[in-house]
Amino acid sequence: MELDVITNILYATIRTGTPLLLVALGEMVCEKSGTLNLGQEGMMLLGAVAGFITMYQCDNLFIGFTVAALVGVMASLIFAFVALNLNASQVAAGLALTIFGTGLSAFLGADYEGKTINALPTLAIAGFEHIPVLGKALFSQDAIVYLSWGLVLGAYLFFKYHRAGLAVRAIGENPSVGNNLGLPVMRTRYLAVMFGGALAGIAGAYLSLAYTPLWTQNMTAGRGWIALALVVFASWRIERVMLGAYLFGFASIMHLVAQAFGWAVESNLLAMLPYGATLIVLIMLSKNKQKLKMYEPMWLGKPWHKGH
Amino acid sequence: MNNKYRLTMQEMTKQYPGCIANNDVTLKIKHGEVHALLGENGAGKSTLMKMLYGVVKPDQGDMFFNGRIMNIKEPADARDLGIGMVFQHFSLFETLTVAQNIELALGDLAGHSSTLAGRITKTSTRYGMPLDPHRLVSTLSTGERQRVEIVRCLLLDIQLLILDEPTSVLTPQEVDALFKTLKSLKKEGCSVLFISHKLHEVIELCDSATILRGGKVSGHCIPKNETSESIARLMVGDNTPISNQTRRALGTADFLTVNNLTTAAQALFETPLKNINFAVQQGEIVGIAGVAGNGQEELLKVLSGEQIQASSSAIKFKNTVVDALCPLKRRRLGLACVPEDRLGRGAVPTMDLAQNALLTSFDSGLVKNGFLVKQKITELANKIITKYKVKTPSFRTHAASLSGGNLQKFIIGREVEQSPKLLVMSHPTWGVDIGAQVAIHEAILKLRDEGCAVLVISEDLDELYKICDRIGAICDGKLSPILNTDTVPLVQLGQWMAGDFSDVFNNQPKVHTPQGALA
Amino acid sequence: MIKLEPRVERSPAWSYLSPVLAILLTLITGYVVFALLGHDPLNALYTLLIAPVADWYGVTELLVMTIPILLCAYGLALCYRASVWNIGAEGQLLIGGVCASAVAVNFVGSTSAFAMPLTLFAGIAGGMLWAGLAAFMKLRLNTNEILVTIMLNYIAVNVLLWAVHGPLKDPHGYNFPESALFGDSTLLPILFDGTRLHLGLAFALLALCATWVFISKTFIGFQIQVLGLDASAAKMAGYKRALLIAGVLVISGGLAGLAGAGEVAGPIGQLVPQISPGYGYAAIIVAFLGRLHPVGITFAGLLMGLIYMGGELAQINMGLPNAITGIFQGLMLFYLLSCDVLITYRLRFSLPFKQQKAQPIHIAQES
Amino acid sequence: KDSVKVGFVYVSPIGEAGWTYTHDSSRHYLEEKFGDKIETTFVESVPEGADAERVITQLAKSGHDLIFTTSFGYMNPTLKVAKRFPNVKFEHATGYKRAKNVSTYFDRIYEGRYLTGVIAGHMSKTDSIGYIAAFPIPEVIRGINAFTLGLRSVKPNAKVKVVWVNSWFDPGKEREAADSLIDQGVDIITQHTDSPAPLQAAQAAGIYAIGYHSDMSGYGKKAHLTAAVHHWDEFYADRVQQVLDDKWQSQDIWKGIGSGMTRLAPLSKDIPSDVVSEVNAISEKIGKGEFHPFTGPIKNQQGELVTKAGQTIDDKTLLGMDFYVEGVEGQLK
Ligand SMILES: Nc1ncnc2c1ncn2[C@@H]1O[C@H](COP(=O)(O)OP(=O)(O)OP(=O)(O)O)[C@@H](O)[C@H]1O
Ligand SMILES: Nc1ncnc2c1ncn2[C@@H]1O[C@H](COP(=O)(O)OP(=O)(O)OP(=O)(O)O)[C@@H](O)[C@H]1O
Ligand SMILES: [Mg+2]
Ligand SMILES: [Mg+2]
Repeated sequence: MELDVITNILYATIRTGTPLLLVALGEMVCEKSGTLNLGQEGMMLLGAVAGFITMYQCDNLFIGFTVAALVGVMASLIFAFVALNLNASQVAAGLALTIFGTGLSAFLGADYEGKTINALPTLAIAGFEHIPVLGKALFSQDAIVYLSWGLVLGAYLFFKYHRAGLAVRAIGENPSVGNNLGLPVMRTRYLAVMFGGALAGIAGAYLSLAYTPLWTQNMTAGRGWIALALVVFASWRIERVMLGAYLFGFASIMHLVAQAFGWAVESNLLAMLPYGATLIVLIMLSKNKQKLKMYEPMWLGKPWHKGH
Repeated sequence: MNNKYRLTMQEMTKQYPGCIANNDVTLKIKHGEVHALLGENGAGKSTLMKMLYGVVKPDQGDMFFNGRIMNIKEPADARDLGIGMVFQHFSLFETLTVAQNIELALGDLAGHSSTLAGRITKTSTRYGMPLDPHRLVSTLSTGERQRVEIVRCLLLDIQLLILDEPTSVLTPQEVDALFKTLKSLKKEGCSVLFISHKLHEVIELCDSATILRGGKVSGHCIPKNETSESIARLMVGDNTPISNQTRRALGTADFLTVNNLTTAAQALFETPLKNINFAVQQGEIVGIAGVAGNGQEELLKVLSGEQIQASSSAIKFKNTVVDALCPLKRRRLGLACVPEDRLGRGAVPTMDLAQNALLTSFDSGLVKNGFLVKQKITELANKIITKYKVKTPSFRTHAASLSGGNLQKFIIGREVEQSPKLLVMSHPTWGVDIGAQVAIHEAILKLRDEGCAVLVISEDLDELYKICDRIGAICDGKLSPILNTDTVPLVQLGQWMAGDFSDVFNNQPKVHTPQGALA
Repeated sequence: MIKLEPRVERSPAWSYLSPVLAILLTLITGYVVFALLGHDPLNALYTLLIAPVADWYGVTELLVMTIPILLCAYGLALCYRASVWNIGAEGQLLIGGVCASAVAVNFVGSTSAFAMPLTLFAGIAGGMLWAGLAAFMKLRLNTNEILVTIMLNYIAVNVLLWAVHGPLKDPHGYNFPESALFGDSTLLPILFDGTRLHLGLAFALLALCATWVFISKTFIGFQIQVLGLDASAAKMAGYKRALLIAGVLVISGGLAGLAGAGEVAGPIGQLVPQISPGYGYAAIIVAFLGRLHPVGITFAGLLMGLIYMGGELAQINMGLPNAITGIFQGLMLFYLLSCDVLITYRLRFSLPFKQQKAQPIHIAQES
Repeated sequence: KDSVKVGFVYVSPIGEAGWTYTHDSSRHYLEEKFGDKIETTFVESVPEGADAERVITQLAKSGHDLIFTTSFGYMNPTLKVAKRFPNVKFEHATGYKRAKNVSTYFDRIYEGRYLTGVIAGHMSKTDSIGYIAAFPIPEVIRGINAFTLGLRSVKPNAKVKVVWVNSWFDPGKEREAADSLIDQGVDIITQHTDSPAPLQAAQAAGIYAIGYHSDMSGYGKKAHLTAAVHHWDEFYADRVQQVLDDKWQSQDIWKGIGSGMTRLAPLSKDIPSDVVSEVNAISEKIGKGEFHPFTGPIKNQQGELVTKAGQTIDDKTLLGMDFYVEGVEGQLK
């Protein structure tokens, strides 16, 4: 019984952390190229509604998630055009995308509020899911959870070893130098922003197709903002974003689990737990100023134009 | 096209909003020739090179390489032809290793990354500039960084090497090593395009020269047949003074005294200062030479107050201990500072000149009861602009759009106009053309003559010998004795810079008193 | 081919024209969208943008709604000019509201002249404290202020819920999560009879003038700007970074706290679980939309408020979904950002196959 | 009067389940029933702060005769607007303050809660029920208590585990809460929140759930036992008719099963027929006023007797209810 509880908490932690992990990973890649896209919440919502509508119409999860990713990419392209081509403030353009995406998703999804679909099933990896404690958490998740792990690993290797990964990091450090050396600054930044958009779309669809299989407006409930915070929290290190997402996922279910256990703490105070815990971990991580700066893209958020 | 030329650039024109950077420029370079491209700041040298390398698109003009027309869309095309370029400002990514930097810059030509490190080690040793491919660039000294830039080109099947002011950041030893490399490249038939403001280097190294003025070709010459003065004349025209009387002076009383100054390294790659002792007197210029990264930055920061030493009493202005004082309080005690970064620390790039005048001159009556006095601010800006001959449309121009030399004149003018009692400067004429150099030096000398104590930290030994009354060197955070400039031969200074203080006054912390002007 | 070419100087004409062009483009887009949706486009645009302020009452309501947003946005503009990324106006506002209420509930039956000032003061102090926490963590614990302020927002929501379900709950209110209604001596006086426009307007105007003067006329305002543009230049010049950062955060926290106090002691008149529908977040957008300039912010805030109210009217009068509010606000922001490019860049139309002969023009550096 | 214009102020989007949905479906009922004689408008997602008064004013100003403000937080704004528009009639749901032109109404949903508790008592095997609750306000606590009393009338030792999610509508959190309750071994989930997420969680875990506000069976056919639902159709129609007849008067309505304002959604086929008939019998008794769910002896969570046998808790105490009855697990404050 006790072990079961731990197993279930681990399982739920991963499920709760997965949408955060996906958006945060996408945003981190985007930020590595020096582009700060605050439109995560908007792109997630658009992905969520697009995925849901598609799923409702075709009843095919693969198409649902694909469409969600594409819609995320399309939304990110609006941002990319305004912020990268027209050199607008990235902060402002991202905020605009969030407002716009929130509004548009509510508008498009109005007729789908409260409709039901078939949720994403879990894919148990035969044999492994019965391993005590960890089995259910690690080997009995749905496809998107496995995808998120693949992406984290892929991104880690990409940035560490692949030439194109180095190029993204380099452009995030100094696009002017990149341009001098003939690196495709614009194309790289566009691709990074689009990757962020695709993952935000998938994360949104994860909410509407897997986590709580339904569509309601604003259903992301601020997860896009938490994801932005997670990138900072992870100090731009891929492996840490996973830690952060699961830590936050854990803290946010613990406040409910603790109540289910019947712990005698006031629920309003318990509800502060995930945020307080994040702050405390952040303070501990922030002790070393130098290390903190090491992975931060130096050009983050600054506009750049070829003419300069 | 005549095949004897490695490169022909014909009637190149490039227009930027507000100025024509290149206007009908024609440039020809032979095989195995070291060709100098000379000109004032803003003459259009870098722009021309960038067009050649494919970074900037020309508005007009044709380029031929080995007699064939070049079709260059991006730097990769230039590299494919065997053209390598070392940019005026480092084109390196600090967060990547040497090998990663080179891999990125060479693209497909880098080959497989596993073999690259070996090739870097091999090539760099062969040309006498050894490099560790696995070091992070942020941990490299300036000289080492320059090596990376050059080795990056040498890894190519190089036919034309473009060097845009490669020596402005190198020590004499490093310059020598570089010249050796260039000469061996030349022997292999490689052509070199060399840009520098140090004319004696040009005379020593280059076979021919093209001179630009205001974006146009103003002349050609064979450097060996010229003197620095005659080339400078070609560059700046007849009206600009290109030399000034250097005059030695004798200080009166100590203003800045530094006793047993020791610091701990704050950041990862900072050099801690070790037991530094010296003094600067009113009415003299003290110069500190040294290879970049030996503690110069740290020294400037401790003196300016950017780094505060809360619990020591090593630094005194006159009789006040300032170790724990913030930069503002030190300014009020008469300190003025010119840091080496013009854009960034010395001036705010995106603010206009009036605002940049206010930046440090706030105590000169520009602020009343906390409110800005706009009129006085513009007056001051205009005064600096006219008095120090800063070339700019108006005080409303952003600092970023001034050329390096002009901005430097503005910053020095701003600090000098505050009539400081102590002026600390780092690399006052780094990358600045000959005309501006003269103007800046003149301003410094004049300030000294008015009784200001001046400390110049620089790697440019010519400059130090020219203006300093006393001179010393810093190495690995330790300071050599400071002696009358005219009693320190170049060899001696070189030894000091390498950390060998043994010859003179071993272990003698006492500051040497100057004997007099001009021995 | 359309190319962007940097201008030598910012175009003053376009800094005024660009918002006009942006609004025009929004109107055109709106027209097309409404027509496609099968609504009378002119009527829809009228409902959305003019009807809300067609009468005096509407104008006052717009002001009532915009006051808290503007108060927050002025403060945020200071922070953002200093490159201090305070996302926490919402939390500071909420804590301001809670603190103000904690004082106000003690004056329910009282006619004391101190009731209102003390309430407001408590709100300001609460906001300052909450922002001060972020400042402390940034300066002493070296934490990133974006993350800290976002987290503090969420914590503030829970503090508010805790207060309104606990210590500040109206003892005679059947245990509903509301404080007692504040006494008349606590409430901000109404400026015009028959409206809800309250003294908060004066505070907003005062904040407008004060931040404007502060930013553009004072030396500290200048220092803030330098710090924001170039921290190392500020350090070199001897400006006190920690003091400036703490200063802008605390000022902006105080203004947000005042906004919160103004809400509970103004139009709401008691502490309720939802004292802000996201004013603090709206203020971030308004601050950027207004280009971090108090006058621009004022216009931006009024415009965003107008669209918000228009969205409500469009629901009432035309049965349009309230989602169009977000769509319109987002569109307008995008257009404005896009049009702003014309301030610093000029559009060059060039035919790719035709090489232009460069025109010799005045060399700027030579003057 | 020939025709009437009726406005509705909703606190959330309408959706297809939940509190706002019940009001909006009754709005549709009105439109159908009164045809040409009625015009209805609504504003959704109106925050309960300063915005509410403006929206209500807009409705009053634009010629509405009758305005339903359907959330507790609209109480004071409604009263303020009503003062300025004496000719407009207001109906405020769930509040306790009235005026000449402001009525209040609510249904005794706790009666339905009691019945669902009885059903849960019969259907639970672990005798442990999970209850997902929004905010600790009297209405929610009353529901928890009524449910527990119903549950323990069948299984005197059964427990109700309560998890507060601090939100009326947050599918993610409700889902997490449901999942963690299921981990704790509950075999029926019920809720006092708006989203169908708890029901989906139950369906996924293969256990039963009891919905709230409206029939939620669409979200989980297998899990859905029933739901305690509000039913406003007749009440709204009456009030509109009274406005048309010029007979509308301020009143305080708190009616339950007897009036049809509170109902149960169709019961699941899984419920044995004897249980169905037992529930129907209790329902009838409650409807006739023969039985009150809060009839003593009632002990509080600490086991102290709060209501003696034979007595019932009066409405005033019910309205401000702030304690758990015996059998509820978890902490209140
Ligand atoms: N991207 C640009 N946009 C606008 N003007 C530019 C740009 N790059 C260079 N210029 C202008 O073109 C002119 C030539 O600049 P360039 O950098 O080629 O000078 P330079 O001869 O290399 O000078 P220095 O000796 O200082 O390096 C200058 O007036 C400069 O301000
Ligand atoms: N922790 C470290 N990790 C990697 N490299 C280091 C580290 N510390 C110093 N270095 C590098 O080792 C070399 C020797 O260090 P030191 O600081 O003594 O050299 P330096 O003469 O001051 O030159 P510079 O600081 O410019 O590199 C330098 O190139 C320095 O950058
Ligand atoms: Mg140059
Ligand atoms: Mg060093």
